[in-house]
Amino acid sequence: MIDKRVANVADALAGVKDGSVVLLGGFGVVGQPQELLEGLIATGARDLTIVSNNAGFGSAALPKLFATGRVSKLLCSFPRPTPPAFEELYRAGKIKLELVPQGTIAERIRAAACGIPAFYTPTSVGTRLGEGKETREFDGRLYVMERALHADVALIQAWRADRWGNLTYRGTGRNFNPVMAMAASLTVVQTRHLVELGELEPESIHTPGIFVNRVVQIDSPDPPPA
Amino acid sequence: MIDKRVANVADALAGVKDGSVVLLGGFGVVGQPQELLEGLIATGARDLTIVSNNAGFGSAALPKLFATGRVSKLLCSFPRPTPPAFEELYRAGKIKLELVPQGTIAERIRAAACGIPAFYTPTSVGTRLGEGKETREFDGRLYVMERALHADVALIQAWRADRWGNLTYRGTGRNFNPVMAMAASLTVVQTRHLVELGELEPESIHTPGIFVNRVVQIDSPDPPPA
Amino acid sequence: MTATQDIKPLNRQQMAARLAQDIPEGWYVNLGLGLPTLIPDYIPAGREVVFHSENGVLGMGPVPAKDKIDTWLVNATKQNITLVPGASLFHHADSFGMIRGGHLDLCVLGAYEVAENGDIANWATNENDAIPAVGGAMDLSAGSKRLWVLMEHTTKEGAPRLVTRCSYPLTAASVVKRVYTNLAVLDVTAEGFVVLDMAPGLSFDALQARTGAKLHRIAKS
Amino acid sequence: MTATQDIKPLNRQQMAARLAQDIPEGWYVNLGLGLPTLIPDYIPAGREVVFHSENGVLGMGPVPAKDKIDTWLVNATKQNITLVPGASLFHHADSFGMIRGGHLDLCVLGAYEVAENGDIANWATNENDAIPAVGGAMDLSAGSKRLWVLMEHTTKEGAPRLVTRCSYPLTAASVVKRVYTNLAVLDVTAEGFVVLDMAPGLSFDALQARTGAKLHRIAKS
Repeated sequence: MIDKRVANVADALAGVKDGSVVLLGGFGVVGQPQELLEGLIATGARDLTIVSNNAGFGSAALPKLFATGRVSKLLCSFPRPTPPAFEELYRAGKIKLELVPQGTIAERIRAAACGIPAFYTPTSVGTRLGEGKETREFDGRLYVMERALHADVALIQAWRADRWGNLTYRGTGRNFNPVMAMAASLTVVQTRHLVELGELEPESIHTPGIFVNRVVQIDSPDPPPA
Repeated sequence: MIDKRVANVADALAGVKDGSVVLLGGFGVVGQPQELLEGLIATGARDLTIVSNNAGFGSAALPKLFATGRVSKLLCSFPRPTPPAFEELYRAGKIKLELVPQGTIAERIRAAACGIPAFYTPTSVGTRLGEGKETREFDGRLYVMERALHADVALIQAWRADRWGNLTYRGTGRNFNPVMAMAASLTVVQTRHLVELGELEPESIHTPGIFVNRVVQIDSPDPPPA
Repeated sequence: MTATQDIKPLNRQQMAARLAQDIPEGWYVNLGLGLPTLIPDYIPAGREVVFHSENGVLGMGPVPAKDKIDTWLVNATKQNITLVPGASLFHHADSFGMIRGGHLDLCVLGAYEVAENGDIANWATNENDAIPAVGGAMDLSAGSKRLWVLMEHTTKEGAPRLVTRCSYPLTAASVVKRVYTNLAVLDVTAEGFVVLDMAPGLSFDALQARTGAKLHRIAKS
Repeated sequence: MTATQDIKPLNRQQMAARLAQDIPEGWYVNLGLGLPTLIPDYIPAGREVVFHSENGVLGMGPVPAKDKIDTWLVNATKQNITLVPGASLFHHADSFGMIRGGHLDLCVLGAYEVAENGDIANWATNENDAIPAVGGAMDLSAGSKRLWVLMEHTTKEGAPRLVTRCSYPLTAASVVKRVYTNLAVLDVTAEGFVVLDMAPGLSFDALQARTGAKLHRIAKS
């Protein structure tokens, strides 16, 4: 029997190694797996690269992870408001920041998931963030080449999941989660609800289980009002 | 009020021009919009390029379109079984065939929809279909560059639709339809069911209405057993 | 500038309302942070315009009542939103595919500066100690079918924001189609800024004096 | 070949069964046209293997009873199928993203020829008058985590299908990991074909005689 359910967060994150590239779902705190983040801290893994749209807006766990000093790099589109823990390390040169346009983050991750090693995009052409990138003209317009962004681990928050790892998301909690879930060697999901196999409509599954390795059910609170 | 519903197939296809590149949804006959195809024939538009996974397997309308002599090119992954109407024209050099791997068709269309002018793929490297294509090595593996495939018209079969053009598909009738719906200047949909705005679950809409221009309701029959 | 006392610059609400009146029914529109978020309040009742949020929403509705908040629904500024009937939800790669693929009829952004060639600078200043942030601004600028900018005509200190060349880092080059300010509405054309409309009491010369690039009068037809 | 009368080549069902026993629980598997479609019948009851169809299905089940057909559900050969509990449906770009991105644990294809360097030829012959068709074969060959081939060891005329270099047009280069034939199971390694298993009554030399490339014995451990 295929059963991707694990008993707790520690089991969900077993084996995460130093130096891992970690995709972190969520847009601000909505869809960001808080308990998995706490669990990542508990693993003690160091020298992490975190890929996350924000630097911890509305989240307690991500700033806490920065404060451990175990993140060596953040790949991010919008690190504001900036948690003091991140800002201090950044000023001290102890954490690197790779600023990437939001849509380019999403597409680079999707490319990795889909076996596309590189693609061209108009985003960032002629700007500071496009500097040093290979450019090429197609049909009279300039584009930059972007590379696929592969990862070791993806931390995902779902609304419903079954034992095969099929997932649905709630509201805008979807955001980066389905894209990131496809692109990591180890995809770990915290879900609010576990349902029986066959309960999710085949036509309405947002993430097919093929992409998912581990599922842990957690009664996490809803995001706070904002 | 936004209302993309049109009264009949003729209105749905009004303005289709000679020389159009037409994306045709469906995999075999499942999800292939038969009545829109008949309507395309009725427009009399000539010199068409048809992009379709198959050459008319299980379909009466597509072979009929070929028989009019108004298709100058078929871009296709699997033109078998081959309708006699196509084969005759092909043997006579009256229709061009661009054979493209199935996944490359899908990705080229998706690229066009998503503002990606070109991407790299491992598919077809070292084969006849990769001959003459630009190749490039990434991380020790060879890839070919593929270009976005833009279109003038997309012919789509949906299961349910609302007046904004939000769509869902039934079963494997989805196939190329959502991808093609995103990539054409004029996206025309035939739907089995029209529903009230708000009836489709926001979380379960397969094609957001932004991609759709016209919707016509047709009591088309289910695909035949196969 | 003797006539200054007679000029009636638009306030923030009036600026949003002025732009809103130019959005036709049926457009799909993304609104940037700040001023542009006021626009939906001024879309005439019954005119259907579909608002996009880059975190995966088409069909954003008004701010929810306090007791009706679904905290799983937020917009690009992470504020709680509602969905209108006909709304759809999708993931980030699909959402930015929509943006990059030119499917949005309009994107309205704020800016520090707009240049007469259509360059926009709205994501970074030249203060190098700030932690940089870009969000979706570059994707929206490079990808939308039309980019309109909604901003004050000058800085608080009176320096022009409409310029010949941007002094701040670019968000995208040659993309702005129109600018709505508290003083005027201007098209960005091959010749540069063309004045379409001016605030009450403002003369062309007075507008030119507040602008860092040459203004053109609209061709009479 | 004096021993020919004692050789018991596997029939089609036995070939499918032999391969099926090597698919462990939990694998995501795509099966090509022809012989590979027999495999699901030989997966032991209770062993969960998830079958993928490139037209957008994970979790294909057995052929439906005549009175239970949903004609909106077809597989890659356009035959009606069923869905098992846990199945999911998706569009073609997502489906081939799965394939190209290496998410399928296994793809089993038929072939005309497999070369000792892992090249596969299964989509076109050298007869130039045939209308060419490729379908998803090149995507599956280039993209799957593992590609196994299931085919007769020789042509009907007795010509070898396991060769030093393919004579037919390639589907993909250096991708085949293992070959299951009616005579043997062979790994494709850096040294070439390594024999893992042979049909009853077949000697290594007799197998070599039916093979167009040098065979290697499996290293004893």
